[in-house]
Amino acid sequence: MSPGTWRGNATRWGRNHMAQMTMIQALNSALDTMMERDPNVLTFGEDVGYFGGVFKVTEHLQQKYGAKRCFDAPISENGITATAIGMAVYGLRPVVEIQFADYMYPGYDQLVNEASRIRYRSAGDFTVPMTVRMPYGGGIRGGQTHSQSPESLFTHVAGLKTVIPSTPYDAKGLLISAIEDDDPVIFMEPKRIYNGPFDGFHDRQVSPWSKHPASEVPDGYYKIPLGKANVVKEGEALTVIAYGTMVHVALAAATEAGIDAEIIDLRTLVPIDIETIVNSVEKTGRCVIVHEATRTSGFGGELSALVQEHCFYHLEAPIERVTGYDTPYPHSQEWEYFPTPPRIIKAMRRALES
Amino acid sequence: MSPGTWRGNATRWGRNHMAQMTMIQALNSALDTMMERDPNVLTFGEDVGYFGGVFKVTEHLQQKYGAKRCFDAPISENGITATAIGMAVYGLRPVVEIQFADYMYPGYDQLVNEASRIRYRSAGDFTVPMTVRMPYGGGIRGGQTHSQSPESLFTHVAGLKTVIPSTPYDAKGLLISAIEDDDPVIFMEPKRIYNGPFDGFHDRQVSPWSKHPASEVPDGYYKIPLGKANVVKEGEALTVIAYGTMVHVALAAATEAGIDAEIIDLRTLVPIDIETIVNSVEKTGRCVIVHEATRTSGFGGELSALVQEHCFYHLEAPIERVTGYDTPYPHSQEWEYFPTPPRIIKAMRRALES
Amino acid sequence: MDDMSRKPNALELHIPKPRARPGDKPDFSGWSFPEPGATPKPDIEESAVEMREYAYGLIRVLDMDGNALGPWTPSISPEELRRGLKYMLLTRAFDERMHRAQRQGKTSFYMQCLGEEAIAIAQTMALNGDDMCFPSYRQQGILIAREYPLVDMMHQIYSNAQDPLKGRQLPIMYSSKKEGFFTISGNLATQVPQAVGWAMASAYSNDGRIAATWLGDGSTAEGDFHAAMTFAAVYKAPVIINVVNNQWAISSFQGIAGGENTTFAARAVGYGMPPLRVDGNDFLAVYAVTKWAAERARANLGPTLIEHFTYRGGPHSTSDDPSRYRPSDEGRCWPLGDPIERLRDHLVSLGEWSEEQHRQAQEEAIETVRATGREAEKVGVLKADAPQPRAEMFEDVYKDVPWHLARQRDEMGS
Amino acid sequence: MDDMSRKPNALELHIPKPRARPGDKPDFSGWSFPEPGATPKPDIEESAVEMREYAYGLIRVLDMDGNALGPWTPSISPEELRRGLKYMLLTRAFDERMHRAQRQGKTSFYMQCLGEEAIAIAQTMALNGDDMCFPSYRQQGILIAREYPLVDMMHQIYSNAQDPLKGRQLPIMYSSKKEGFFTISGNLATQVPQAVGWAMASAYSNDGRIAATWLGDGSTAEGDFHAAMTFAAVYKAPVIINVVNNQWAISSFQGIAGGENTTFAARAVGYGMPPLRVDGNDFLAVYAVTKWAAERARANLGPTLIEHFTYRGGPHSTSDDPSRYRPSDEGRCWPLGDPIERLRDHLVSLGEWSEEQHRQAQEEAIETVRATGREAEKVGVLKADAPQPRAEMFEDVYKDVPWHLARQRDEMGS
Ligand SMILES: Cc1ncc(C[n+]2csc(CCOP(=O)(O)OP(=O)(O)O)c2C)c(N)n1
Ligand SMILES: Cc1ncc(C[n+]2csc(CCOP(=O)(O)OP(=O)(O)O)c2C)c(N)n1
Ligand SMILES: [Mg+2]
Ligand SMILES: [Mg+2]
Repeated sequence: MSPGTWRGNATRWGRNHMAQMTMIQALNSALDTMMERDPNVLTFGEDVGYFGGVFKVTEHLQQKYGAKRCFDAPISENGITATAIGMAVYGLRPVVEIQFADYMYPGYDQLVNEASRIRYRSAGDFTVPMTVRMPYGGGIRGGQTHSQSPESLFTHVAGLKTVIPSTPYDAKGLLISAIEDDDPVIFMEPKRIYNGPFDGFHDRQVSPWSKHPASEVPDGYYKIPLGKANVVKEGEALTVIAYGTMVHVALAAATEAGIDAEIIDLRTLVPIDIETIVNSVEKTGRCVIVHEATRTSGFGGELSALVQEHCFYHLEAPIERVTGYDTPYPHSQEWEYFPTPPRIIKAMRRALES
Repeated sequence: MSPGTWRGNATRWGRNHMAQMTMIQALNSALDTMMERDPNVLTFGEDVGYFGGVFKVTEHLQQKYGAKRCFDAPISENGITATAIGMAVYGLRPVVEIQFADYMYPGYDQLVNEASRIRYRSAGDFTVPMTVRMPYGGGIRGGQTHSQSPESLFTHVAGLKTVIPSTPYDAKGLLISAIEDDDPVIFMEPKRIYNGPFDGFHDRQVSPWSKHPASEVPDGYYKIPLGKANVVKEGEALTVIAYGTMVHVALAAATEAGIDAEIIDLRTLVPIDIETIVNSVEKTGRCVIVHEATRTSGFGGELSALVQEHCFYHLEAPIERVTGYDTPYPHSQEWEYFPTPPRIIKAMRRALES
Repeated sequence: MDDMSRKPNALELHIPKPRARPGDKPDFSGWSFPEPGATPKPDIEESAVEMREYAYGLIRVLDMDGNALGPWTPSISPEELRRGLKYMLLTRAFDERMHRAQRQGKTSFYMQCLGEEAIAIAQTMALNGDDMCFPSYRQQGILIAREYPLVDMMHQIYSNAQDPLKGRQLPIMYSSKKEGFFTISGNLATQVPQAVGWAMASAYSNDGRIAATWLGDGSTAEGDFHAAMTFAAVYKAPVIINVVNNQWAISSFQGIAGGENTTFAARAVGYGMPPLRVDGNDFLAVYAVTKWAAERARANLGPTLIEHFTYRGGPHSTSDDPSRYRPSDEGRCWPLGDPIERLRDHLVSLGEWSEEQHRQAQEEAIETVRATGREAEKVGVLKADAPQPRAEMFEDVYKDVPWHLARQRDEMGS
Repeated sequence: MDDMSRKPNALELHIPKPRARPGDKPDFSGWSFPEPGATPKPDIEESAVEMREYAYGLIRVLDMDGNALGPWTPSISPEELRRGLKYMLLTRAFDERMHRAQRQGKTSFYMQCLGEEAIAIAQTMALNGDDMCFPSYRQQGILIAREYPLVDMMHQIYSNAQDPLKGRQLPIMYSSKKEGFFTISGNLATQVPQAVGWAMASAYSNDGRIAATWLGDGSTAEGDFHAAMTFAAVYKAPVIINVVNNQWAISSFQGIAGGENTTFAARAVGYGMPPLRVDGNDFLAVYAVTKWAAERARANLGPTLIEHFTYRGGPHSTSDDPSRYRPSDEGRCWPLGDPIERLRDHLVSLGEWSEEQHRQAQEEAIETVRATGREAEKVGVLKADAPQPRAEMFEDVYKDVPWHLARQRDEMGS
């Protein structure tokens, strides 16, 4: 694929020097860029300050911008979310880090009942331009409390936007868009690909981001619009819908099996880019949906429903879902649980052969 | 429909005297029956004790069984859920009331990360036989914080069961099954039909439960098994899948429009009775899914995905979803928001005419 | 003891019980009330740890004859006091009428603040006009004291065509950025850590405005309260956290919220935050402690928790019937009286007010509310058919209407 | 002050900072340590409110020369003390080896309790064998003191074929109902209100068993802690809530959890619960306060909060490098020493132990761990291919495997 494909839809301002970045560096650069541009942007969370975050996404920001703009929070995801809401209501643009998506739930009420509805219930009087960052997903031997993919718990909530990048380039451009968005954005970071585009073969050498075209990231400000998917690979045989880590796993599966799949990276789950999906499925007539979250009521259910609602008469085979199983994320059986290329290939073959 | 249809699948013990009950009385009777039979059953929650609950589901239980078995809790849904987990781990069978489903979220972490996984993570050593009751749904002018239908936030969580009754008879039999179940059960009560089977026409006279066959409820112990749906109306033209209040609204819609719909009341959302669904859709070839929750990532998405996965080759029209809109539940526009019979009729017609 | 089958050394579960239930005589003998004027007034720079004993006292200024006593007596002009009294009368008249309006089927729901009027009103007057309030649902007094149009409150309650919240919210869940009144949530206590965040933002921005927030005794059990206390203490946020202890949640008495073991002001001690415990029916005392806490916050000395000890005079809401769980005359027996009568007596004792003026003011308040009510009802009361354009339902979910909402809007038709 | 552009009377946001960062000299001058033996010992019937000043003290029994002083000196036999010492040595040897095993790639993760060994071990010995423990992840000492098989702990850490938890949990997230050790959660503080519920159930059942639970200083900020404190206080649950204040969360010092303003023991004061604050590196003091709290709970007098003041000697976990955020020698400078050495010195001063015996016991501990390690590694260490049958993944989600899981199991193949 060409770097162009990996970078569709970016709006760029001015001329930017490019640097090679991992996803972590790209996220850090997004925060740095925005803190530089806008004094109302600040960031906090557990271990985010002096230490720079357990994944180092906020590294050096405290040193550069001072402790008031980048600081540690008490271990209270509820407090982090709620105070961020208060700050956003004041007029700031807080970006908070939840250390792992698995730890979002204590603050879930503040997202579902508060952040998402403050604009609505006040008829537009108060707004919540905040961004909640959280690493999600498995494949890092994190066991059931460091591996979850709870995206569908956010996509069900009217008033929230949910964004998931799959490359350093997208990560920076999308995070900047999220921070500038005037609504609360859940920004989920696929931690398995923080440092390299994992293809789902745990037993093969992992390549670093530096070998991937989308690790070329402008130093300065640019945005990738929310609500626009990216066709990372064009194809005719079938459509694969994925996001985050699974974009790379799906690509690897298609390559491995030599299937001419069109692979869509959603980038934004809500609001979803239905046009890109429909165009693709109308063309291919077959659709495989891939995510790591548990299957039942996962986002794949919604995707499947949308596809069949919009493309019923074009579908030539049942829509397939390849997902995490409906169990907690096991520690030792990580690779049995993880939706690996072989599982995706099986589903693609079923879709092709039906 | 016949009383028989409304009572499929019940397991009955001994001979029971029958009484006419509202859903509230039936739920109260279930608790009474179980507290009588099993000293390990106790119940608590906000206003549940002396007052008997804001909807009166626990009325008289404190007087009958003493304050230690039926008591008020501090206003902490987190504490209520967590202490119930601890009690269940000890060996009791706590039944807790969350005053409105809208208020479950502060305790959501204890459900998602704890109750649902304790059996798994301890390899069966510790278990959590608890029941979490909560009234849900709109149509009572409750505004956005007394009207929510968050069922899909529970169905996504492996390890939880989710149950929703639609009649007094079912409510009692299902609640008894939930209490006796050795896993955590989320028991959602459609509050709009606590006192009568609302048909979705807000401008017509509401009939009381006493006029409905399924208000004949045995005094004593009986169970309706979890995981079994109920075909409340057989039909050939299309299949409607619903649960809770929407079962009655769907029935009214079919009657109103004179459509020969087969109407399935799921009763249990997880584990779902796929067999009943597949049998019906294979027969009718058309499917309309109805729920009150917001659409995106609602349980309808999962249902739609399941139906198309299992019945792809039998489907003659796109599966339709009739749901709450993707907005918070408005106060004044309650009847615009609520999925009323006209909306369901439109969807049935679309399904029939495709 | 009472169960002879218990094993020796067996444990027993304790369930708190109130002193009186329906049929019993009200009994407030469990409480002790220090004398008015008896509590010293610390410097605003006093350390929180040194102030911990304030959690167990009760700051009072007015005695039951209307005299203002002791170091907490605020300097506030009779003019201002009369204003406060009028706001309280207006609030009470408003509550009466709107409660009745609900009974008449003109709306779905209402909540009075009967007996608690002094709290919101004295506090609002002690704050600056641009300080930000994060109320619970029983501080309508803030809007009244900030002179938000009464008629707009009614429009909101009726969800009518002029409801500033477009019919989206349950009655009384007001919102007004202009008046520094944060949109009320139906979820208890969520506003408290939000207020702390707002205050942190104000401090971050080197602003001069502080935040104040209110929650009930029952609501202190929510995790949000703990988050708020923790963050406020850690970052020394310029915020006043008010616990309105009206002794009842819905049907459960304050013992179920932890009031059997200590005061709610004592919660502050646990976080190293200064606690002030005040007679919530004493306008002067409430005003004075609020001034103290506001000054402290504005001096970068951090947050204060104030427990307002009062009694919920009415039902929890129009959905409630308190005679089913507490003696009906309990409120009338509350030893600390009625905040309106107490401020009236004080003004009278100052020679700044008379029974006659009071009666007149009362009638004026009622008349104002009546006239406003007619105006609002002319616009409309709650009806099955909403007066709002249907398409409006899809606005303000996001800043812009995304395609899926636009599509749902189109599906719905108009 | 430091920002000349600030407006007059402007607010400022306060961000707590620790006294020392890498490169700085460790500085514990902020703390005061009362003399060993100086704190009086209240009757277990003492009211919580009367006990509030204990929140600001520090109960100490052992002085730094190994003498036991004052009223809190427990009656515990030298035999028992030697047992405690051996458990501590075993725990430390175990930690060392398993930390190393992770470094060698034999497993994914490990967490030591270096410097905190006295807490779990003395407490377990002070509790009855059938009291129920709801630990956080740093109380491996409980299992060791209850003589759970070391090799099973290792099997769990290696997720090998004999892992009692079937490879499902992250290393060190043990579970053993038999030993009264509740399944550890990766979510901080969730176990605390669960312990309260368990204790309520025990009281409900007129049982004699009490519950004990542990959480870190950092974790007290979670709402679960507040829920636990509220419910424990309201229902007088027979539970001991232990805050292990090792002064650090991961990279954030206790000031970020609220430790700048007051002690963690003080949290109890807010709920009307007795606070005990103890030198967590003093085996005898920890033992004594636990006995006191256990007796109190068993006498239906309700919960106690114990703050164990200690210092986290090692990294947070194998994923952490503390030299990046605190002086590397800070732990060695902790004025209250090492719990193992202090108990050793005490036994030596009693004439019940010698340097030689200590060395020998240390070697025995290391040898036991080594031998057990070999045994466990023979069964297997963590590998990409799990030794567990694939189908097992679908068990224990529910009591019975529902159809959809059975189907997923079939799809997966074996
Ligand atoms: C999270 C949440 N749980 C429960 C409720 C239901 N509820 C509404 S008001 C109330 C009682 C609140 O009592 P208190 O905090 O003392 O306030 P008061 O009504 O006395 O002013 C309850 C339980 C709610 N609104 N939100
Ligand atoms: C709910 C939740 N939030 C965040 C984390 C990540 N986390 C794991 S341990 C830890 C620090 C805990 O510090 P403390 O409570 O002081 O315990 P200690 O490690 O010092 O024993 C954090 C933030 C988590 N496990 N769970
Ligand atoms: Mg109250
Ligand atoms: Mg710690």
